[in-house]
Amino acid sequence: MFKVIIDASRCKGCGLCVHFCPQDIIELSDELNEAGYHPAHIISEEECTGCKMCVLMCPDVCIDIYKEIAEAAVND
Amino acid sequence: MSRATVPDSTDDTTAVYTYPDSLTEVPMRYCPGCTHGIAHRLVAEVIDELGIQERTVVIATVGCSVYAYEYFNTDAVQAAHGRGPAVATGIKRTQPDTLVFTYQGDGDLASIGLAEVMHAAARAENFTVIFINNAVFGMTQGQMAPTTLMGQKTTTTPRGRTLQQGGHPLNICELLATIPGVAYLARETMTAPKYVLRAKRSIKKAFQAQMDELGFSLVELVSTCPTWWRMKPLEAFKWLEDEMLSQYPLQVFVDKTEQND
Amino acid sequence: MREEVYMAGMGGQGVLLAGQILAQAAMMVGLEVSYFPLYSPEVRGGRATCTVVIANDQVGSPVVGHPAMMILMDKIAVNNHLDRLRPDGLVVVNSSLAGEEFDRDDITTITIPANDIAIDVGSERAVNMVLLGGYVAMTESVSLADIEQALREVIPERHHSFMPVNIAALHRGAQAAMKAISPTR
Amino acid sequence: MTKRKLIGGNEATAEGAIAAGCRYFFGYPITPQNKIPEYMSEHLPLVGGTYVQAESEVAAINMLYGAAATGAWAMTSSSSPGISLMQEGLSYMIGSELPCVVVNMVRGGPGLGNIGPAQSDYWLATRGAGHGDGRCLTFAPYSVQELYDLTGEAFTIAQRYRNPVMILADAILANMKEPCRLHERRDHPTQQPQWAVGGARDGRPRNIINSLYVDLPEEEQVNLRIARRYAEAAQNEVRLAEYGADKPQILLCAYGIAARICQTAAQRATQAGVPTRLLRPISLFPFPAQTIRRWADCVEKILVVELSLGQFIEDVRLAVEGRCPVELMGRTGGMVMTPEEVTDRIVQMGQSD
Repeated sequence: MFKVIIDASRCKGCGLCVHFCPQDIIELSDELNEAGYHPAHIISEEECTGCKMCVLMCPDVCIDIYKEIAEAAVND
Repeated sequence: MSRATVPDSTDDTTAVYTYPDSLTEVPMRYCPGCTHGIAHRLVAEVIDELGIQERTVVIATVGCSVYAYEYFNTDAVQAAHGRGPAVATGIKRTQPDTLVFTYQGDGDLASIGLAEVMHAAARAENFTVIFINNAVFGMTQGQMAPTTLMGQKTTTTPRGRTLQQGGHPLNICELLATIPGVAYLARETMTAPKYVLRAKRSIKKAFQAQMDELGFSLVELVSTCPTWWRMKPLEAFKWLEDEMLSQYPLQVFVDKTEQND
Repeated sequence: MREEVYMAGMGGQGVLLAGQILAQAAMMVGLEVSYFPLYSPEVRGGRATCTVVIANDQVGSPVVGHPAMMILMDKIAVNNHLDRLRPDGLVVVNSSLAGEEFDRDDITTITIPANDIAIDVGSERAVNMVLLGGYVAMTESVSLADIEQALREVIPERHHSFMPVNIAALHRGAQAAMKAISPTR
Repeated sequence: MTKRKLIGGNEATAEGAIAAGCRYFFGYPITPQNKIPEYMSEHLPLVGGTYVQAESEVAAINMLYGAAATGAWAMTSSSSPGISLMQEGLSYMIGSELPCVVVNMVRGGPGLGNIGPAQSDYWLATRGAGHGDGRCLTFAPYSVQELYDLTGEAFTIAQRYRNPVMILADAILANMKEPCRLHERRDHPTQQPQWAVGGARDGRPRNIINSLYVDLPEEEQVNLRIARRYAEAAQNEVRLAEYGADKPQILLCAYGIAARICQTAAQRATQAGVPTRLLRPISLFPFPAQTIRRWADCVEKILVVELSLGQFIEDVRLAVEGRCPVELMGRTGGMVMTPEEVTDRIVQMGQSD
């Protein structure tokens, strides 16, 4: 299981992560953040493969990804 | 939670990706979808991975990236328009073991600062240049740059760049490739994950060339300016790939790190 | 005491070197001195002039409007500069190149056939030393011995084989000057 | 006492810098100061220093900016047209509060001008330093010995006030040779200033050298801080020399090479029956206004002698505040007045009343 943290306060809603996510599990929120952008958020975290495409393409460095250790132990 | 203080791991998680130490927590002021942010992140990751944060100095220049000294979490000097390579020379000549990079746009490097970058390369100055080429002056609101494409509309080429009025676009890497003092020279872009990974490899090699004291290194990053191209970020990516890459083909021009291995 | 001497000639005649040697000698005997060269923009073959001011204490102006002394190496130097010599001033002229006839009768003129003497002592390049020797014979600030000392300092070690010729030229110049002045005064 | 050496003004300037601890020189050739970079290129490597021939004066001053940012003792030298090109970098260094030493061997201008002696960069030196609300601390030597001494001292002054210091001389001083006492070379303090860059090593907070203050009140505070340093310099660094009659009728004001000419003229005018005193500012910014003002109450007239057509005289007039007439004797374009001409002018002034 992967945990994806998108810092909504820094996100400018450019949509690059949405476009490049191969799982199609990121979308822009209807809500506005403090800066007036529609920030990205993850809609189906359990489908995340940890491929980091979103991270690679994010110009505002808003995305962190963690792997849950219990899961990691099972996989190894 | 501030970005830089997000832990790499907790009791029950391990980090797959976290915010680089070599970036400060200051949110970058670039426009949505601008590739400056990706470039900053790549450079910061490289600094982290090479373990050189404590001996690096960034030279911020003039252009949209004028605040680079706020974003990179290293010592910093803000330089006059185009003069980054001269300032870097001054630092490197007094402190050869300090790692120095300039971060320059196409106005700064290819227009007003062409002499400084060419002569730094000719002297084989041992520092690294990150050159952002987005074919337009961003900070001053979208005027023609030396790298503007033929026919490209800007706020000072409202009918498109013509030979008569604006001359030819300038290919910096091709010019620098003729100079023996260059140790690493590559042109990359950031419009897709595969390109981003390539770009990072080149940036790392450029810094590696500097650490090995091989001479001058420069990575040109063909970049977007969604705002002054008047496009959405993804449209800008497509225009870059369709229009810019034929004028500015992606290539590793010089790589003396290979010989070094 | 304030001694002002202006030297002029063609580049390559050793005008500037003569000035420096005089300045060096003055410094070595404990006097204050200022040497100020002026050359025309052409690197070689242009006109060369210099001013040397020697004083007991502060030199003051290195710029001199009407010097009391001059060393003029050729006809052009005479034509260009002799009118600036102070009335009752003294000029040492190279008569080999400038002749013996001059417009002014309110000055003391020491004519020395410097080229002829230089060739005679073994080097045409020693013209400047002949004239400097003539000048030193006419002034009290430094002696010929002081100039010889200064020569050793100013001339690079590798050229010290030329020293005997230069010293001979100095002394011959001084003798010529004494001879030139004695009949008229 | 050390032995005296007959040495040229350019060489003395370069040697004075090296002796004081300067180890980095960045420059671009221009007459009449070429002997300085030549001397540096020969001698700096012998003391572990570095000489870089830049591609332009613009690059040279910015290399100096980089070197100064690391706390290094660095200098450049140039002559008038080159100093014009350096204005940008000087402004950045003032704004970034960096010390450096810049030597200007002034030549005839405007434009390409000529290589004759001039003092027509007085405004450029004392008011200039490019755009913005800053200035160079400026010192004007008048002999080879003073070129040597002041250039050396300029490094200490620059560090003390974290501001560029300009040594203002001219083509005569650059080329003339005089006896000069040289002292032992020493190294500048090896400890880096706290503000210097070079990598935030051993966990110290990172340093930023910067002159960009988008926040207007912050920029004002920076400028006020810089201005306070200038006020402090006005307390501590004013230098002048006086020569001649104790009860003068005429006060001569001149600096640099013009003061040398006036030294002889003052003597001769006094001998000719017009008691004359020469006041020579050595620091041009800060300016010795108080001393000039005191004398203005005691003399009939002041004669300002400068190799320009009325630049230096403005500072004299500001100091005098109308207390007595101030007259100008100026030459320009590489031409020089002779001591005889100055003497005549003084005698004429002394007799006209």
